[in-house]
Amino acid sequence: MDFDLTEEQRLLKDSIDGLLADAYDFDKRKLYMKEKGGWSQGIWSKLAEQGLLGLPFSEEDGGFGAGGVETMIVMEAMGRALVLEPYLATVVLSGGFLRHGGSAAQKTAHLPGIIDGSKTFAFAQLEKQSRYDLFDVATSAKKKGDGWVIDGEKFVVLNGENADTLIVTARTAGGQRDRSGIGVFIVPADAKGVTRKGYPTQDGLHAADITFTGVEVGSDAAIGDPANALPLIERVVDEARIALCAEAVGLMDESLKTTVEYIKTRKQFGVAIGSFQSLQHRASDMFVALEQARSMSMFATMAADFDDAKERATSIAAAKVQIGKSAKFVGQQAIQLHGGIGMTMEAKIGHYFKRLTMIESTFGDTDYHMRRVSEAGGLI
Amino acid sequence: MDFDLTEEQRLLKDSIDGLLADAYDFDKRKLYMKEKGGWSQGIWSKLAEQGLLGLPFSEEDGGFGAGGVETMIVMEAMGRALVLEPYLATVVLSGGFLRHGGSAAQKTAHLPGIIDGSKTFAFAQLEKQSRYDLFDVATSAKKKGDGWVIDGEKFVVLNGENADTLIVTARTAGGQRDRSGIGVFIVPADAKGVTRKGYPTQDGLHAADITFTGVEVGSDAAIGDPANALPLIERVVDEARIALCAEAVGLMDESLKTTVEYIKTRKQFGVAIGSFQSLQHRASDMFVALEQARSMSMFATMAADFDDAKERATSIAAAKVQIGKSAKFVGQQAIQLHGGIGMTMEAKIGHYFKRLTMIESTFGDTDYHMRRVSEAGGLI
Amino acid sequence: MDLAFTKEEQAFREEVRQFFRDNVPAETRRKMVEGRHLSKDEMVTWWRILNKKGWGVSHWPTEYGGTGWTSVQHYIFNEELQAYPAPQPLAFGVSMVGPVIYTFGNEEQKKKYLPRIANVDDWWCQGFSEPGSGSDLASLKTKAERRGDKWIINGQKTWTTLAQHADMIFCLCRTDPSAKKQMGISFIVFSMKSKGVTVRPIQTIDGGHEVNEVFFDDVEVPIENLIGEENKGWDYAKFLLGNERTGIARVGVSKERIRRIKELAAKIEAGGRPVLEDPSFREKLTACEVELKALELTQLRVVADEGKHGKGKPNPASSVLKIKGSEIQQTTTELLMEVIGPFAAPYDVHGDDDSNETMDWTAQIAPSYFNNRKVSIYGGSNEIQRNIIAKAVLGL
Amino acid sequence: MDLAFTKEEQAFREEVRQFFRDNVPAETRRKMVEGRHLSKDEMVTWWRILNKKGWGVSHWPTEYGGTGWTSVQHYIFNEELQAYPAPQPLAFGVSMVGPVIYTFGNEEQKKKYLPRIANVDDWWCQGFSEPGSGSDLASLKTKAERRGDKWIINGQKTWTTLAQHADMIFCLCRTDPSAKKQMGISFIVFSMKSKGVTVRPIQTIDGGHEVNEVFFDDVEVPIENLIGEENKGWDYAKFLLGNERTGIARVGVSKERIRRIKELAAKIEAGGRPVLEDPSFREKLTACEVELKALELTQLRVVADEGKHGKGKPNPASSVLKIKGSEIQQTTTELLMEVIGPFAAPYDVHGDDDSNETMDWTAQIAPSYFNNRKVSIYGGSNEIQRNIIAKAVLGL
Repeated sequence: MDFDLTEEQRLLKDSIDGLLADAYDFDKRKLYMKEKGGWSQGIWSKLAEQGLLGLPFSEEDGGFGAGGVETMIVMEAMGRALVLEPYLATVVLSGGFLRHGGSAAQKTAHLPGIIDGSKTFAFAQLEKQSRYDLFDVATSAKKKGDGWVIDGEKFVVLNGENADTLIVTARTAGGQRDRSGIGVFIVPADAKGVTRKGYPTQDGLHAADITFTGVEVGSDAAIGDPANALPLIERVVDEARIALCAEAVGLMDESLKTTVEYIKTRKQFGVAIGSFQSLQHRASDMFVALEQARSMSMFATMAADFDDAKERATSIAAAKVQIGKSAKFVGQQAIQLHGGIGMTMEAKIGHYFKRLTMIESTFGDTDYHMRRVSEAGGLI
Repeated sequence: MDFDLTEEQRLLKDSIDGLLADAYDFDKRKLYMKEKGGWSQGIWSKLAEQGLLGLPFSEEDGGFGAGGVETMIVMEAMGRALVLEPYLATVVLSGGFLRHGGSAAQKTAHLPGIIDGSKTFAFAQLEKQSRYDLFDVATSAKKKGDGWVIDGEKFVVLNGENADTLIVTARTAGGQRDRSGIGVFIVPADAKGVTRKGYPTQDGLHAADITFTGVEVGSDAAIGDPANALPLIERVVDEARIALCAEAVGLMDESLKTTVEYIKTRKQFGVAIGSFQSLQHRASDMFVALEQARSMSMFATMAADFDDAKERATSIAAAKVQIGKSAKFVGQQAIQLHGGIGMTMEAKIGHYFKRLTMIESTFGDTDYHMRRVSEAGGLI
Repeated sequence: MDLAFTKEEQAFREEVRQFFRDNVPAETRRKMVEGRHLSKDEMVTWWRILNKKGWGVSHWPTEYGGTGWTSVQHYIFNEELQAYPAPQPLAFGVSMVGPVIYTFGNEEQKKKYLPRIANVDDWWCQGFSEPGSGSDLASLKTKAERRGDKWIINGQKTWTTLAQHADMIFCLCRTDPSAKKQMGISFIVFSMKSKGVTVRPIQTIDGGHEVNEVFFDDVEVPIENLIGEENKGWDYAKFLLGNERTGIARVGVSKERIRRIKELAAKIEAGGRPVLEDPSFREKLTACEVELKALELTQLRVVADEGKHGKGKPNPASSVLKIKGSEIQQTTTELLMEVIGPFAAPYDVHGDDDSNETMDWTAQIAPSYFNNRKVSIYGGSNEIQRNIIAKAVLGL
Repeated sequence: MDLAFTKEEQAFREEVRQFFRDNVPAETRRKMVEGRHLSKDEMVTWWRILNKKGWGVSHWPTEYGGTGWTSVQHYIFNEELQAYPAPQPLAFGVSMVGPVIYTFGNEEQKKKYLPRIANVDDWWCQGFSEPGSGSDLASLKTKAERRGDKWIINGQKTWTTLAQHADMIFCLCRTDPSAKKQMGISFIVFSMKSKGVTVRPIQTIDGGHEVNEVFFDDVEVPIENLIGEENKGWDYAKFLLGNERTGIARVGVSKERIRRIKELAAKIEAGGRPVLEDPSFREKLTACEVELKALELTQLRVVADEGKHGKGKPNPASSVLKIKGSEIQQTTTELLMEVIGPFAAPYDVHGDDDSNETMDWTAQIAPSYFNNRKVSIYGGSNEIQRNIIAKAVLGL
């Protein structure tokens, strides 16, 4: 057991921190939001240049073969800088499907575009009725000749507006809430029958509702077993949850720093409000919540490698619970301690709060994961 | 709507407050605990003299025909003074059964002894498996000739060790968790087949586990309908819950006062610890919890007269929820703000904490009543 | 002690409720239910209906158009109004500057302003907070200098609610710079159309525009626009802030929102059953309902007690109203967030169009959650409220 | 960064666990499981078994009998010990006075005391707190006056844990009354059998007797019983208190208690099903397990980091251990209270008899809940911990 970063990890951290320190202050971020799709192609290219988009892919696939700790480092840094670019959607989620389930041909076709930053992806999973259950899939993929015809609606697809390629879950057999009979398909975003309605999300990212009407794809579109891809979906989504935990830690870390700075300088009644014990104790409680979240982010990263699938899933669910609780407390108190200024769009802190809020309800909220941990018999 | 006390209620309050101020300081209470059964016959007689034991009974039964507000006033005062005497068991519970369900003959036989203080009663209801469900009754009452034979075990019967007479719930028909087939019986504590094992409870009161082995009682022992007494039991226990709410308000009120006094005088680092803002805010939160509890104690008192039985039950359950939550917070924080001294038997505050703790699990804890309110569809 | 509403009080509740049913424009109600912003016109239209009925300035003395209701009647009226829901009378006019004018203003001012306030002929806004003043209001810097028969006003106000609609402002200005903090402040009213007044919107984190910065650059104001005595403005401000005591709990608002939560949670499914049947969601909702019921009773206690403690010595329980009231409001918005789950994310997809489908107004849920963070900050933050309880109630 | 235990660490855990299985007396374990008090004999017997194995003073330098384990090994050992459960080595001797003596004592003192501490030939207690000193320890008043070759000690200590068993005490005494607060305090050890030492039990609200008042009335102590330098006692006290950093989280204790909760909640029924299947109980339990898992990781981070920050600059996360550790301990006792419900009420019905039925030890549940209120008070109250975080970590 060793919590220190290796030399390489330290270099990676310096690299991403340095890049964001230069290129991603709050004012620049406002400009990036106004670019097409709500994020900056320039930043995306820089991430590619520094190899960050190829991080988790194997060397033979053109990547760096990095592991969970490296993703944690990157996501935490991105949280700290409130990064808009679609790293989660493209590298973690869609890249994850290709890494864990993709055929050699699929990898060859798609990974280079991800790694060199020329293509972005989106993962179309959420349906109107599915909420947090990954196995609840009404969108259908019906066999037609060698290929498939996809019909259905997907909602709140992160980066869905902008993506070149979509990774879509669809049912090939069984009833809407059956665990088997689910497939994962690669669909070009410009395929016939794909309609996208894009919009900004509450946290300033962009998403889309996407309709698939008789969308035809070839036999090579299915990633993994089209009759039984749920284990693959669960694995990849678990990795996304781990990445979100790390992002949230970055967000909370920066929220606390910003808040402490603010109450040190903001004066009321002739003194800095940070001299009031009740605010000091609140900030201390935020620190406690942050450190507990940081621990669980590390735990989740560690858990990705657990052999026992149930233990792995339960551990990651537990991390999402802790992150959800800590994020809510830290986010809300950061606003409270800022007072009125925290309520304005002009102040940075509100944007952290909003992103933290959205993370809580992405891929399962606190209650949902609490129930999963309970039903698995707990952690002890 | 009028929250002011009437002239008579004001006099009642002065009377009970005066009696307890004279006779019930913390040191005297220690002496009363050492008397037979753990409470003072002298105090009990004084309560009788001032008419407090006859308060809720009708004038024709020798009482004063007072209502819920009067019981609230008395119970709150008793909470404030941490009274040990069996008012709840004798007047509220057993007296309640006689008032609401007793025949003229039963009233004539038993009420005078309650009102003049010569007899005390106990309500034997809890069973090993029943927990908080009043309808879960395994103790049986089987018909024998005109009368009944009672067999079973009852636990944690308040004042059970000392009572002259027991009011016992027993099943006359149906399965253990059926809502019908439950009767209520008057059983002399010295009846053949009654075995009592008395003990002190965590809060310094006394209770008993009582075994009934072939206990024979006459046909006149049943209060109300022996085949369907659950509505009566629910009504009386609801009145006991209301009384417990008022007692808890008295306990919390005194706990907060004692704590505020303490932190005003206790010095650390050269100043009164009550000058630290974090302790001030904690005390403020205790005040908020107390006032919310006080409101719900009044609401429960009001609810006893609601026409709609379901609304009545739900309202009283809601009050018990609020009281349970407030009691836990106020009790725990009172100890915390006292620091080490609060952990000792010598300080008054710990005894308030313990009584508050026991009230929470009497006739249904917070979770139990929360579920009842939920299942009834809530309050709004 | 009689803890039930009297027959008369119940009849009054029915009367009020019926009036709302008959008179609140359906569109106004729908927007309120869905948490949308109302247009200025929609608000003013409704307030004039209310004023025509004689209920526009219900708590004013009868000589100025008030109703002479008991405090319990006021309570019932407000609760029903919030719960229907319909917009409450514009506080800046009706609850704030109105009472200051009829209490401290001269006859001319009363005649000039009060009827226009009642009928919302003028939309008023409040010029108290300044950048840097926050909870320490008395540190304000905006100054009014006397020049001939004019005040010349310079400075900046902030958090000025709905100033974008306002015709008039009541303003705390420093008129004696040499006096100590609370001294030397005057209460001056003037037109927002005056030359030198600039309103700059503040966009809040929910994306809404409720508050503004207001700049005064050599604004000329007639000398007679001073209310009461010069340099006594701080007393009037305290009087004004003290009037707002029980409304702050917003029990009716929370009740209405809980009804909305239940409606929505019965429709939306999670794990194959309605969210409303999820035990842990249900428990949180119930816990909130219990706290709200307790708060309602606490509020009734304060209402019933009003006047008995005398001015400046309110019922100790009144300090509870702001803290619990804001916490409960925030909890209800959190519960709505939980109900809607991943569909909280889309920002303003459908704008203010008129479609009636469920998903159409759910885009308001997250903004409402964000927006409601303010309720534990403004009007004396909850930290300040705890200071007040500690000092004024507990004597710490 | 490698977040898994190494093979060696896992093997070590197995070795430790097996040793406990083979060597902890069954009766001792049972009493621990049931939350009962152990007799002095039971504790000492176990500690001598531990010492014979060479694990009695595991964290001491090897020259004085320590094991030379890594910090992760220490962590594993402590966790397994708490979770088995078996009594931890007597902190007053092994973790407190021992390190002070081998760090600041002279050779003679080391030879005289250390082996006896390791084997618990002497039971030590701590003479720090005084009535009135509380969190402000440096305000202590007990004084030691030099008279010839003796110290004459007068004063009073309080909250002295298990002083009723103690053979020796280490005591902070004021030796220079003219010096400022923290100055002029010395660290003196002496026999509790000395003339003039009186121990008065303090009964705590759970009915137990763990702590005492200790009075010193002209107690004569040999001059050589001063440890280190005269008037430097405050430094040694700070050193001593700083040693106790990670143990305070008591992760193993909480784990063991959660296992007990699950066992009991699977047996006891509420509403016709085991309490363990009640969704709202279950959720509270799960929430507690998640916090505990996070705390365990936080503790591991601190452990892995030990020494890297250098003395006096601990890992910032270490301040979390006391706050969360005590909160979780308290939560577990609350959950036990909920499981047992109305059967928490009987006080000590069966005393310490040996019956094995469920209801027999449930009388310990409420006392344990009451007793555990202390964990957020002692060892620097959680309020003090928050001050520390605010100042030392956040720079406020």
